[in-house]
Amino acid sequence: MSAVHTHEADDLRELYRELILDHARSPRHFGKLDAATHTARGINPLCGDRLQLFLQLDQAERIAAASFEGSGCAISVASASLLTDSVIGMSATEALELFTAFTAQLCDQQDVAVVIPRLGKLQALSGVREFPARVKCATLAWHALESAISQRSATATTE
Amino acid sequence: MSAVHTHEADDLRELYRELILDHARSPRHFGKLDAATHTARGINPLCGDRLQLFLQLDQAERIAAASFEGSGCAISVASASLLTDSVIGMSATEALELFTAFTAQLCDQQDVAVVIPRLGKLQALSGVREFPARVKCATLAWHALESAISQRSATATTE
Amino acid sequence: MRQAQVEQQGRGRIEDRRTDFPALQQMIHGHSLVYLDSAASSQMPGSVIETIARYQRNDHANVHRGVHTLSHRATDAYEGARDKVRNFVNAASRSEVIFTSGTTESINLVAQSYCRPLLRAGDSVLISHLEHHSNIVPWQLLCEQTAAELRVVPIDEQGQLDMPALARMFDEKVRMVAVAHVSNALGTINPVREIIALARQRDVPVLLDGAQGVPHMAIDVQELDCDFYAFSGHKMYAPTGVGVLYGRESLLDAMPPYQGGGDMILEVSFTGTTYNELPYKFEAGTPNISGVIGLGAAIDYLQSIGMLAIARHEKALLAYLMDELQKISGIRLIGTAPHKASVQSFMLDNIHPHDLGTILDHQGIAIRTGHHCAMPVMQHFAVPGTARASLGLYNNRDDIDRLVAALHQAKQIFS
Amino acid sequence: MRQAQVEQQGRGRIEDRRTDFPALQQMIHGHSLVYLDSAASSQMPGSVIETIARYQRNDHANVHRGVHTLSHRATDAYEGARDKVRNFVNAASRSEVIFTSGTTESINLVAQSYCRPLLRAGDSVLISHLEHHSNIVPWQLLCEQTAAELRVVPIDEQGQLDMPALARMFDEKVRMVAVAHVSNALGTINPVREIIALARQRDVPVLLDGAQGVPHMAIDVQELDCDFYAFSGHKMYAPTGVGVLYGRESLLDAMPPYQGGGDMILEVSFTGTTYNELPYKFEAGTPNISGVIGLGAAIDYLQSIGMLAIARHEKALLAYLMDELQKISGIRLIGTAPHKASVQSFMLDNIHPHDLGTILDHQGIAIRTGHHCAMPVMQHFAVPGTARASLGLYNNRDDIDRLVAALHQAKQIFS
Ligand SMILES: Cc1ncc(COP(=O)(O)O)c(C=O)c1O
Ligand SMILES: Cc1ncc(COP(=O)(O)O)c(C=O)c1O
Repeated sequence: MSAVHTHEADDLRELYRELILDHARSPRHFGKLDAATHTARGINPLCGDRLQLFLQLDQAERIAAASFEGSGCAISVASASLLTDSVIGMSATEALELFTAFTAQLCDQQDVAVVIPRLGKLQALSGVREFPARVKCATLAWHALESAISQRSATATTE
Repeated sequence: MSAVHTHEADDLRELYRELILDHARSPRHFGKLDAATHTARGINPLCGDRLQLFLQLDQAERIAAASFEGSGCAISVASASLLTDSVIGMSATEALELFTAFTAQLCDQQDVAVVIPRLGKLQALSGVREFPARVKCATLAWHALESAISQRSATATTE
Repeated sequence: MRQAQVEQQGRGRIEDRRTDFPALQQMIHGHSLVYLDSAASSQMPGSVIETIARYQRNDHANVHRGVHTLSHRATDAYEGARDKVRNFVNAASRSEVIFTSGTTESINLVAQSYCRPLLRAGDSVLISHLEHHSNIVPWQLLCEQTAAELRVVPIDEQGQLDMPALARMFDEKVRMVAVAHVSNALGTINPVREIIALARQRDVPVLLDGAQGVPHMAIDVQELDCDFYAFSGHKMYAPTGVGVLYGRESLLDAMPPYQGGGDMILEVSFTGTTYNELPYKFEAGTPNISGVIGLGAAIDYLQSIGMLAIARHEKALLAYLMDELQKISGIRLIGTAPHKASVQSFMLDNIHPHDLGTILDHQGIAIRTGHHCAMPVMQHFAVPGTARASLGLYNNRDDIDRLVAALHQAKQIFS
Repeated sequence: MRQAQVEQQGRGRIEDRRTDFPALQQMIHGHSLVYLDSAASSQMPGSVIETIARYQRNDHANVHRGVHTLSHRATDAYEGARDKVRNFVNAASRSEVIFTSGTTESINLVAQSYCRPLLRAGDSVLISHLEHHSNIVPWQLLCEQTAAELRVVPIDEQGQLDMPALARMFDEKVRMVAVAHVSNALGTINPVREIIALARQRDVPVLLDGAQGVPHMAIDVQELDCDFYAFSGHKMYAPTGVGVLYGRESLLDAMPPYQGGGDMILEVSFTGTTYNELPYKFEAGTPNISGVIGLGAAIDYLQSIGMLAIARHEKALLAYLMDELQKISGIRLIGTAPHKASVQSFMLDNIHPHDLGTILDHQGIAIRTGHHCAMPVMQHFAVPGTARASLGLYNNRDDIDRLVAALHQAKQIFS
């Protein structure tokens, strides 16, 4: 019984790692990006999380700048913050690859994760895997990223 | 087991007594009554039984003539036939009393049945009590009778 | 290959499957129950009943709405059932699988959300004479609301659609076609591929009322190429109160919502509300969660036997039923199309179907009597109603022998 | 006298009733489950689950349609449940009790069948700012369809209706009033008698969204004098997918049907269809039979305890909950009207409700987080969502102590 408790508490600490809490409290690249060339909204209709992601792609389709606005839980805000941190400097294609790798990791499709290079500090979000109800929070900004780049839809949802 | 069978078969014979089958095969007072002063339809929407009851009331509110038209199962046709046979010559009030006594008998409200004089050959329909799914058939014409006399509604249903 | 294996297993075991159904193990009026009313509602296997009870005992919560464990389990089970339905009818996407309360609601949804905004006075909707009331009345209501015309394709003496008449009636006024895949009163399997091909030429969508199709044959909505396919859980060994509307994504996408409420919105405010994406746009309010989960369990059950095995079993049994009935003097079969599913309506002498029903019930035999929610069919055959025996996967020859014996008894009583 | 006895029994036993609920006997993440999400969906007592399973094992068949024994048993059980509902809300007649798939469908039915034929451009419908989406979106859809105006009565900082504003907004353009009896997000019990009295003066019908009313207090629709009362089974210890629309007979009688299909007709022909009488006119298609029977069993269960006993129990518990929450530093209660049912929304520090939900779930505590299908309420309080603890008859002080302890833990994690 106490083993269970400890294990469970560990899960929670895995989810709310210091890095996550830090990004949730002080999100990086927060705010509107006036020079944005691509943007998309992300809405999780079931919990009310909503954010808008801004990207500035240069002529070489490289992400020169990225930012986001909105409100959400610690996981979705930290994930958006880490996202912007990670994709700045990447090509659009690389960012889409990262999207694939990241979402695959959270959905436990290990085979994909193996193919893709390390996720760096995005690994901090891997604790979400133990919380399937929260995977949508962690991927919300990422779906917006994918929408923004492919300009498929103005609003991504994670239902 | 065979006791059960016999008992069950008895029920069926109680339901389809010779008198019932006779009235079902050769319904009395079948056809339209041109001189009708009161009429009402009866529909059992769930089995498709439908009939129209015609009454001719004289100045003294006495039922001078009665007839019916329509199609239905043996029980509903026999019941309509017996109804017309029974109510001719009655006052409207007496006919409504008979309606109450008859429907009460089939719904097993014995206290009412006791108060009311004998039902005569209408007793032949008492076997229906063992067949709750068929009570509606036996009472269809009677509800039409009640509608016709009270002229509440042009169509009675037994759902 | 996998299909063949499943079939193989199915063949070996289908006769024994009746023991899976608790309701069939009981005595009625001292006789073991012979259930020949599956076209009205089939019985549920124990696995469906137990899946529902287990959900209710352990995992129940509202779906789509909570982060807590039970809510997550309920949502997973509910959405898992959607995947099963998608696979079962081979929809292209799970967005095309909308859970409703049944075929009736599915059809009303299409009439109101797809057709009502579209129809102009003078337009018309094409249905047929053999439809269930659920595929008639929604269109009558719609035509009243829009001053459109309801065109009814006639049927012949065997209970088949008059296809030349259908082709003639199919002019440029027709904006919607809605026909039964299989008639519940007659068993007729309609030539839906032909109808859909005609409609494609004119770019008119086709709704198939599949309530009696799904239980009896493998359905592939992409291969059928229909636009809407409506069916009910309770005809396919699942509970009542749950059904499905399959719809082509491009059509569903363009349709306004049917009902407003929770779950079908993205954002609500008094200045403007944004609807949710498919399939949620059409699932307003808390759905019938245990019903949907039960439907998923019924699909698992059906797939463990194989729809082809079921179809083969029922086809053989229908042939036996028709043969045996025809040996009875005074029988009149109603619905004698060459292509039929396992439903047989009939009249015996001039015994009213209702009386037949009572006499058979007294022998423990459950058939359906009446108009079968298809009054126009009754009018066509000039009968007040029929007796109808309908078969499910659990029926066998013994059931039919019992039916025939009881019909002979009825003849005696009424002789 | 009888009422008093029932109450007496109820008082003695209500604390022990949690053992009646199988779902509450389980461990979640190593902790015994504390279920504080009954406003989303309550758990079912074993008697409801077993009644449903027993029906499915022994008595299942389609209702209203057959002479055979199972069909008769199913119909009796189904119609018996209608009598129980009639009695439970004290409707004048069983014709006034319409089974629907839930509150959402009940409200959509009234919007489409009662209002849509009646509303003219410029007319208006009055709702309030604290409504559930199910009592907003159907009216938004209706207003779009008819070019009518939706008027929204504001709420104050405690989450109460602004009654003077309501009176001002209630002019001769208003053709319909639809308000929650009890708010699901805030717990506010609205002054519905006052609203109904106002509406009577103007001869405008009032619909009460009773989804959160019925589980928490004795409802008497005649005494309330409302015209429509909508509620759901799954908030009152019955399954999802079943609900009720109570309607005043004179109004229901005059309304056209909502959906077309089986059971709601008297006669169908292509020259003209006659609708069935009440309540069947509004029950198209095969209904959720086991859901309705489960609802009947839930009513039996509630009546065995007594609604007054339940209300008393929950009231005491709500007071304790509010007291204990307010002792936590950084807590903000949302919904502080003096008249409240047992629902409490709150925020803690600047922890997002969703994170709270996860942390609590990890302690086996199920609360609801998010917008509770009441986004305008969230906008009013300028929060993205709230955490909400809602109480059922099975909750006790221990549950609340567990909640409070877990909230302290959440504060630590986020400190
Ligand atoms: C106040 C209120 N109204 C309406 C509803 C909708 O009920 P349902 O989802 O059962 O249709 C709910 C619950 O979700 C509610 O709490
Ligand atoms: C062909 C057909 N269509 C529609 C329906 C209506 O289905 P439900 O009553 O489940 O809505 C039925 C069955 O009753 C049917 O057999």
